[in-house]
Amino acid sequence: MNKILEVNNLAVSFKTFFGEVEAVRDISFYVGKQETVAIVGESGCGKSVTANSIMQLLPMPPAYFKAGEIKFNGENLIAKTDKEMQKVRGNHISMIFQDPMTSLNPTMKIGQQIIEGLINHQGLSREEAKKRAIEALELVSVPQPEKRIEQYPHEFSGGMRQRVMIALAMVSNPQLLIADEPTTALDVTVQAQILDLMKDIQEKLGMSIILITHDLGVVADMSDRVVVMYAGQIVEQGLTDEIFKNTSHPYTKKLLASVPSLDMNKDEALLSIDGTPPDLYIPPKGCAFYDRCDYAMKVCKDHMPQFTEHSSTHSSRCWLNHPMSKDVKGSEV
Amino acid sequence: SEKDKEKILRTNNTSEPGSLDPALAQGTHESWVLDHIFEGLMKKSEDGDIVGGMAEKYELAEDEVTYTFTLRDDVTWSNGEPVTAHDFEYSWKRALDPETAAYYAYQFYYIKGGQAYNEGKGSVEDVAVKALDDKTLEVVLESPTAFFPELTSFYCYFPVSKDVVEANPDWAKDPSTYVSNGPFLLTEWEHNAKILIKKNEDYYDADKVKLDGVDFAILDDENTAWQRYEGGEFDFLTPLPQTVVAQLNAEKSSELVIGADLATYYYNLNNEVKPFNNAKVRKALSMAIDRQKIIDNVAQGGQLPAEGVVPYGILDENGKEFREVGNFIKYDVDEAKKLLEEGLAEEGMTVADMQNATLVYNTQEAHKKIAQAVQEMWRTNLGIEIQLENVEFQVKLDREKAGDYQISRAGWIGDYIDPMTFIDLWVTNGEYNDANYSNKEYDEYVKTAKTTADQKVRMDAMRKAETLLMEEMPVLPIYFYTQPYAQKSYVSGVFKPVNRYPYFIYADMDVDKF
Amino acid sequence: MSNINLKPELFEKADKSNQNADKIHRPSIKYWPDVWRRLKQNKLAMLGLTLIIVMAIMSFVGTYMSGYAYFEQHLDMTNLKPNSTFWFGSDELGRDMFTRVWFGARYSLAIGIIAAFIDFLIGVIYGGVAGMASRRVDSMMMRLAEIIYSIPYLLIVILLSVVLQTEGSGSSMFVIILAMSLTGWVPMAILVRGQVLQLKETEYSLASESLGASKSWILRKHIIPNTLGPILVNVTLTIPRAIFAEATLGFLGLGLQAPKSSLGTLANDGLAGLAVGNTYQILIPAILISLIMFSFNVFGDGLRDSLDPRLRK
Amino acid sequence: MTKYLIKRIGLALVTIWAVITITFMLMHSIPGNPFRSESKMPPAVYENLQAKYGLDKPVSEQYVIYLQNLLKGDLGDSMKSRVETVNDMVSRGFPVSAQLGLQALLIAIVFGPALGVLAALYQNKFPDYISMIIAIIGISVPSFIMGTLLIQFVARNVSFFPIGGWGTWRHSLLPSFAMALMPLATMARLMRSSMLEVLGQDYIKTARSKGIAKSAVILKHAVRNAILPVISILGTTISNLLVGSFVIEKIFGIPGLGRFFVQSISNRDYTLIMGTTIFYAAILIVMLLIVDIAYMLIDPRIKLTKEGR
Amino acid sequence: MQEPLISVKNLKKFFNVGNGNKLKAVDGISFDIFHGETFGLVGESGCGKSTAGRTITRLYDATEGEVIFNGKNIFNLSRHDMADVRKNLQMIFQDPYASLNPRMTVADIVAEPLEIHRIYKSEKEKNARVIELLELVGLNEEHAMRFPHEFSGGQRQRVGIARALALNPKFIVCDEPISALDVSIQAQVVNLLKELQDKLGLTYLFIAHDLSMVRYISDRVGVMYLGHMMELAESEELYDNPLHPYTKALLSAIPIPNPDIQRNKKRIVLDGDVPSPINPKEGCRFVDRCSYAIDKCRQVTPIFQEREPGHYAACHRIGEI
Ligand SMILES: Nc1ncnc2c1ncn2[C@@H]1O[C@H](COP(=O)(O)OP(=O)(O)OP(=O)(O)O)[C@@H](O)[C@H]1O
Ligand SMILES: Nc1ncnc2c1ncn2[C@@H]1O[C@H](COP(=O)(O)OP(=O)(O)OP(=O)(O)O)[C@@H](O)[C@H]1O
Ligand SMILES: [Mg+2]
Ligand SMILES: [Mg+2]
Repeated sequence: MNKILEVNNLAVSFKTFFGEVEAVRDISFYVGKQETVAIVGESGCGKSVTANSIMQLLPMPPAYFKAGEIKFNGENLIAKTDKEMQKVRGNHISMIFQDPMTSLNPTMKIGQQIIEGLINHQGLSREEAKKRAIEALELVSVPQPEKRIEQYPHEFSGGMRQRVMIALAMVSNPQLLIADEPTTALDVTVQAQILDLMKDIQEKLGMSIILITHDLGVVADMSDRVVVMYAGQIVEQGLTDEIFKNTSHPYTKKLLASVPSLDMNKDEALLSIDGTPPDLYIPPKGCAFYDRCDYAMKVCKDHMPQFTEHSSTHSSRCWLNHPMSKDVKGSEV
Repeated sequence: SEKDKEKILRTNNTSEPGSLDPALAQGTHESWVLDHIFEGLMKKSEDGDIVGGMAEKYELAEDEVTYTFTLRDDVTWSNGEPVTAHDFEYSWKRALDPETAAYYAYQFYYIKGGQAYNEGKGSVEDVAVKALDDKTLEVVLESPTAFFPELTSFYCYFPVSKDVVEANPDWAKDPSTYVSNGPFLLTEWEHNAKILIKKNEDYYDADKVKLDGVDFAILDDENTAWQRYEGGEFDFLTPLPQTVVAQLNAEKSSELVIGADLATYYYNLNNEVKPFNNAKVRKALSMAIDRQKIIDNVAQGGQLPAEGVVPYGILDENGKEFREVGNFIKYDVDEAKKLLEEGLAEEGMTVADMQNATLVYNTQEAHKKIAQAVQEMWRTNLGIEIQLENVEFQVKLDREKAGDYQISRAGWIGDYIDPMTFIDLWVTNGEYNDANYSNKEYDEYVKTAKTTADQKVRMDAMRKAETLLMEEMPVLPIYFYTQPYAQKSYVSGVFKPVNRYPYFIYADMDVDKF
Repeated sequence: MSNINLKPELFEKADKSNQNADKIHRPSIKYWPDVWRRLKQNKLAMLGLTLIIVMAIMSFVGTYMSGYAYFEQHLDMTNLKPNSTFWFGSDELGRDMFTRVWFGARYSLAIGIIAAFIDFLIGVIYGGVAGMASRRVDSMMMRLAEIIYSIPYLLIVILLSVVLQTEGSGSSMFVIILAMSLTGWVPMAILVRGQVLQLKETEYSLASESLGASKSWILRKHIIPNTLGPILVNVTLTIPRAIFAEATLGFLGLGLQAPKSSLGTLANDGLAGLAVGNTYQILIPAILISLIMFSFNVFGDGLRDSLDPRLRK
Repeated sequence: MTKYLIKRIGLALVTIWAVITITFMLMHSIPGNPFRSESKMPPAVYENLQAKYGLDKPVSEQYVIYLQNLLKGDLGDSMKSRVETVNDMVSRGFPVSAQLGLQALLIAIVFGPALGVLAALYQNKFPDYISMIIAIIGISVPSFIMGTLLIQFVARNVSFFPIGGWGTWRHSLLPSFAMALMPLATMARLMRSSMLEVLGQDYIKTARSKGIAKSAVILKHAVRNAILPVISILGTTISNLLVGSFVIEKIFGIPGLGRFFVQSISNRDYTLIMGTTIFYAAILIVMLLIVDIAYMLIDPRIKLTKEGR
Repeated sequence: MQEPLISVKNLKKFFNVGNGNKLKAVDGISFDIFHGETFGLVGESGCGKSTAGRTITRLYDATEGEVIFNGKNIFNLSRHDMADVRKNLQMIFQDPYASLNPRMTVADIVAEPLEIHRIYKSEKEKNARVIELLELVGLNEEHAMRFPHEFSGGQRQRVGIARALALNPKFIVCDEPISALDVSIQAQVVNLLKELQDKLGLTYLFIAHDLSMVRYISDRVGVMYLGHMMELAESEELYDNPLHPYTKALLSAIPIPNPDIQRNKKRIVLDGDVPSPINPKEGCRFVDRCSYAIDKCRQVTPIFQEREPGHYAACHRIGEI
C-alpha cells in the first residue's frame, strides 16, 4: 500500500516545572492513501498531541520532540522549517481541532476564516473563495450560509462552530485530513451527514483521514484501521474488523465493553474502567495499564511488553501474548 | 549685487503682541515694535537726548503747566495724509476714554482733567489737550511735571490717525489697514509666528535710517531663540538665557552687550508681621546678603548690586546721577548677627522662631536660584532656616495684596525716568506698598516732592526719603536690573534707552559680513 | 519476543492490594509561590528588582556619602564637572550633585510609586466597575471621567495649591500626589474598562456568573487577573509620568520646594546648563530616571510573564 | 447604532455643559484676574478694563451671558489679545496643532504597535530588547528635554531641519518626532503585552494550521485581538496630541493651540480658558466615542448599544 | 401529580443579528421538570438547546416567557436573590476549555463556587472538598495544581463537572457534559450523575447528542427542532414509539459500534434545504425536510399537545403516519 504518512518512534514531551511529562512515548503507525485510520483511546492518552505533532503545531516550549520522525510523502516534517510547513499545512494536510469553541478567531467573520487558506494556497479570487466557502458551509448543513458567513463565532452554536471547523479543514481538499474528535458536538443526524460527506470527498479525491474519536460507533462506520492508544503508547492496532472482533489487548476489550447501547438497563450502572490512567510524569516502567488490568501479572509491573503480531495488520502490546502466560486467567470482563 | 542685499535685521520678540494699537499696548512685546513704527511728539536721539520728533519745538508757559507743541510740516501718515495736532488730541483723549479701557491710561493722568475723565467722573471736554490748529497742540498739566516732554516720546503717547481709526475701529488688526507714522512700517503679521516691519521711505528723517527692515520672530523659549541666534538665524537677541550671559561674560565675548535698565529687584518684608515689624531684624536680614556674590555667581547677568531703591540712569537737578546720593547697603555679617539678636530680643523671639518664615517667589528659574542663595546665606550667616515657597504669579500677587506672606520677591520697573517712580511706592497705604510700610516722615517727603516745581527741592526731598527708607529697610533691595543682549559683529548702532528695549532706528548692518 | 530472562513466576497473577504505596507524587505548589519561583528564574526581572532595591537604599544612604548636604552651597565652586570632591559634579549654586541626585531619587521614587499605585487603584476599580456595570451606569461613569479629564488640570492644581497651602513648609508630598492623582487615573480607567468589556463576554466569566458569583467577584477573580498584562505595563509607565508631572507641578508652585530636589526638577534645572555645555547636569538625572524606568519595566515584564501560567516552564 | 450615536451626542452636550460650568466656577474661584499685574495700574484703569469685559457683573450673570454667546457660536473676546477673538485663535491654532498632532500620531501608530508586535514575536530576544530600549528612551526622556536636545544637537547641526519656527513641512518633523516618542513607547509596551497573551490562544494555532504566512497570522489574527488596550489609550492620547503639546509648541515656537492651554491659565484669560477647554472637551468626547465604536468594530462580542445579553 | 421543580413557560430567546434580523434561537418552549428526574433534551445542532439551558439559568435574559423555580419566576428576582437561587441551579458548560479561566489552577476553579458562597469552615476543609470533587470525576490530587491548558479536552470537561457539583445543587443544566469524554469516562460520569441523583435527589436537564446515553439517563426526553419543542415523552415511550417524523429520523441515525451492522444500516436521510432560525417562516419548522409534509404544515404552526398520556408532540399528521 502507498503510505502517505508514516510516524516512526515518535516521542513528545512537555517540559513543566515538575519535570517532564511524556505525553507521547514511542509510537509508530502509518496511514495509507485514501485510507481512514482511527485513533482511539482514553482521554489524555496523547491523541491530540500526536495530531498536533503531525501539523507541527505544538507550543514549543514547553513541548519538544524527543525522538522519532514523521514522514509525509517521504519527507520528514519534523525537520522542516516553519516556512516550509506553511506550504504543507492547510494545503496538503488539514486539521479539524478538538475544541471548536476556542479554535475560531472571535474577532473574524466566519467566512473570512474559511476563505483565508483558499486564497493563500489555491490562489482563488475573493469572490470565488467566498463562493467556495458558502458551498462548504452548505455541505456541512449550516443553514443560510450566505448570511452566516457574515457572522462571528460567538453567534454560532457549539455544533455549528464545529461544522465551521470541518468546512474550514475540508475546503482545501487536502491529501490528509486529521480530524480530532470532529463530531463530538453534533447530533446524530448531522453527524451522519458529515461522515457521509467525508467519505464522499475521500472517494472523490483520494484523501486519507486520521480520525481521532472516542465514539466507537463512528469508528465502526468510518475507519479502515484502528490504532488504540493508552498512556502515550500504542497498545493495539489493526484493521477495524480485527479490533472489533479479535480484540486482543485487555484495554481495548474494556473500551468496547463500556460503549453504551440503546438497550442498556437503566437500573444497572454503566460499565467503566475503574481507576485512572497513570500520570505521564515519570510513566510506569512496565505496562501502563497494569493498575487497571484484570489480567495483570507480576511481569507487567516492571517490564514493558513488546508488540506481538497477530496478523500482518494486527498487533498488540501485552504480556498475555507471551507464551509463558498461557495459564493465567483473569476474571471475565 | 552684494550692496543690493536687503538689510533686514532678524531678532526675536518673545511673545505675541496683544495689540499694535498704541493705546491698547500692555508691555514690552508690544512697545518694542511700536517704538519703531510710530513716533511721538518728542523722541530720543541716538545720544539719549530728548529731541523733537513729530513736534519741531515746544514751549512751556510761565505757569509751568502749559505746554505748546508745534508740529513739523513734513510729517505724514503712511497713507499719505499729514499728521496733525488734531490726531494727537484725538489719540490722547481716546486713550483716556474709559470705554477704550487702556492699560496705560494712567500715564495721561498728568494732563489736567485726565484722571477724572478716565475714572468716569469728568467729561472729555475738561481734558486739557487741545489742537489750536493743524500744527499746534496745547496741553495743560495738573501740576508741574519736569519729565513730561520725555513722556511724550513713550509709546502710549504715540498718535493714531483720527480719520483712519474713526473709519475702521479694527484698523490695527491687519497690516493692510494699518496706518502709522514712524521710521518703519508694519508689513506682515503672522500671529504667534512673526512680525515684519520695513523702512518708511517717506519718513522725514529717512536718511538716518539704515536698515531696510526688522524681522521679529515670536518665539518664547529663550533657549531655542539662543540656538537660532547661534545658528545664524538671528542677528540680534534679547533676552538671553542666563547661563549664556554668564558664559559670554566670562569669555568677554564681543557680541554681548550689557544694556542699562531702569528696574530694581527686591524682597518685600511684611512690616505688619512679627519679627519683620522690627527694623533691626530687617536690617540684619539685609546685611547678611552678599549681593555681589549673588550677582557674580547666581544672577550672572551683569546686574549691579543694589545701593538703594532707585537705580542708576536717572539724572538729578544738576544733570548728575541721582544714585550718587550714596550706597546705603552694606554686607556685614557680624553687625547683622548683632542686630538680629537685638531685634529678636525686642520682639521676644528667638532664632528658632524664624523657622516658620517663608519666602514666597513666583515661578521662574532665576527667582528660584536667588531665593535659594539668599536662604543659604541667611542660614550660614545668621543661623536662621527659612522656608521657600514658589507659587504661581497671580497667586503671589493675591497673597501680597492680602498681606498673606512674610517675605516675597518683587521687582519694579520705572514707568518714567525720575526717582519718584520708585520713591512713591512706599507711601502709607500706597497701591503698591506690599510691605505695608508706613512712616509719616516719609509720606511728608513724598508729598513735598510731588507738589513743588522746584527741581532742587524735589530732588532733596526724594534723597531724604530714600535715605530714610534705607534706614528702616522695609524692603531688601538686591540688585539693579540690566538688559543684556547679543548682537552679531556686523550689527552696529543699536541704541538702548535706559527704560526701553533697544532701538534699531539708528542701527546698521555691515553688508559684507552677514 | 524480548530476550530478557523472564522467570515463570513473573507470569503469575499480580497482587495489587498495596499498589498505592509506590504512587509517585508530583510536588505540589500554590499559585503565588509559583509566580515568585518563576520570577526568580527571570534574570532580567531580578536585575530590575535588584536595581530598584539598590536605588531605594541609595536614595537614603547616598545622601550622606559625600559629606555634603543637599542644600549646602559653594558659590565659588559652581558648575564643576564630575571630579573627586563632587562625584557627580556641582550645580549652578555649587551644590553637590551626588547628594542632590540621591535626595531627588528618594522623592521621585516615592512619588512615582505612590502615584502609580493610586492611579492603579482608582483606575482599576473605576474602570472595572464601569465595565461591569449596566450600560447606563457605565455610560454615566465614563461621562464623568470625561468631564474630569476635560477640566483644565492646571486650574484644579492652582486651586489646590491655594486651598491646601501648608503653613511654611511648602507643599507636602500629600498635596503633590493628590494633584497628580486627580486626573492621572482616567486613562487607566479607560484602559481597564476596555479590557473588562472584552473579557466579561468570555465563557469563563459566564461560567462564574452561573455559579452565583457577583459582578465584583467576576471582576476580581477572572477579569483583572486576565488583563494584568496591560495594567502592569500602564502602571510601570505611570512612574516616569509621575516623576515628570511632579517637575511640572514645580513650575506652578506646587512641587517640592527648593532647595529640595526631585529627579524631575534636577532634569529641568539641568536643561539650563545644556546651552553652555554642562551636559552632565542633565545627563545624570536623566540616566537615573532611565534606570528607574528600565528597572520597573523589566520587573513589570517579568512579573507579567510569571503571572501567565501558559508561559510556565 | 444610529440611536446609540444620537444618544451619545445628546450626552456629549450635557458633558460639555458640565465641563463649562465646572471650569467656569473653578476659574473664578482661583486667585488672580486677567488685568492684575505687577506694574502700576490705578483702580480706575482696572475698573475700566473689568467693565469692558463684563467682569464687574456677578459671576452668575457672567455665566449666563457666556452661555448665551456660546449658543450663538461666539467664544468671546480674548482678554489679552485685542487683535484676535477666541474663535480666531482657536481656528488659527487648531489646524497647526492638529497637523503636528496627526503627524506625531502617525509616527506613533506606525512604529509603536509594530515595535510591540516585534517584541512579542521575539520575546526575550534581540528585537525585544531593542524595542524595550526605545520605549525606555521614549518614556524616560520627556518631551521638554527631548525637544531641547533635538534643537541643540539635531537642528543646529543638520541644516535640513530649521531651528524652531513653523512654515514648511520640515519645520514639523522634529517636533512631531519629539511628541510621538511617549505615545509610541506606550503603545509598543502595551502591544507587546497583549500580543503575548493572544499568541497563546487556540485560534492562532488554527490560523497557523491553514498554512498562511506567519506575517498574515500576526496581522490578521493576532493584532486585531491584541489591539484593544492600544485603542483604549488612543482616545486620550489623540485628544492630547491634536490639541497640541504646550511644551513642544513653546520650545519649537509653533503657533498652535497647545500654547494657549497653559498661557491662558497663567494669564487668567478667562474667555480663552473657556474656549480652549470647550474645544478640548469636544475633541476628547469625540475621541472616546470613536474608541467605543472601535471596540465594537474590533470585537463583535462587545455590545454597548443594547442592554444585557 | 407531583409539583414541578422547574417550570418553563413559553420561553423565548431571540438574538439581534444586524439589520433588524431576529434569530429566534428559542421560540416558545414549555415544559416541566420534576424533583429528582432527569429531563433529556435532544435535537439537531443549533436548534437552541444551549440557549434554552442558558436562559433557564438566567445567563441570558429571556425575550419572553417565564421560568418558575421554587415557585418564583427567576427573571423577576433581584441580583441578590438570584445569587441565592444559583446555589441550587448549576450549569455544566458545553465548552470544556473556554469556560475555564486560564489563569486559575484546577483547584482554584473547583473551589470557586465554594468560595463564592462561603460554604466551608476552614481552608483544610475546602481543600479536602476540592480533592473529593476531583476524585469524583476521575481526576486526582496531582491534577489540582495544574492549569487548564495542561489538560486534554476530556480532562477539562471533568473539571467543569466537578465545579458544577461542588455546591450540591438541586438542579443542574448539563450542556453536553459527556460529548468530549471517551466512553469509559462517559460511563464514569454518567454513573456518578445517577448516583448523586439517587443519593441527593438531584434534578438534571441533560442536553446531549448521544441518544443511547440520553435514553439511559433520562426519565423524560424532549426533542427540539429549530427553537421549537417537537416531541416530549417518557424516554422508553419516545424511543419505542416516536410520533414525530423528526424524532424518527433522529433515532434512525444512531451509529452502532459494530462495523458489520453500522455499514449496512439504513437510516432516514433528511433532504431538503436546511432551515434557518433567522426570521423563520410560519408553519412547522421541519416542513422542508419532512417527507410527510402537506400544505397545512406550511401554513399553520402545529400545536404542541398531549397525544397520548404524557406524550406530547407538535405535528399535524400524527396518527396518519
Ligand atoms: N501544555 C501542556 N503541558 C503539560 N502537559 C500537557 C500539555 N498539553 C497536553 N498535556 C498532557 O499531555 C497528555 C496528552 O494530551 P492530549 O491532549 O494528547 O490527550 P487526548 O488523547 O487528546 O485526550 P482527549 O480525548 O481528552 O482530548 C495529557 O495527559 C495532558 O495532560
Ligand atoms: N450570542 C448569539 N448571538 C446570535 N446568535 C446566537 C448566539 N448564540 C446562539 N446563537 C444562535 O442561536 C441558535 C441556537 O444556538 P444554541 O447554541 O442554543 O444551539 P444548540 O442547540 O446548543 O446547538 P449545539 O448542539 O450545536 O450546541 C444558533 O442558530 C446560533 O447561531
Ligand atoms: Mg484531545
Ligand atoms: Mg449547544
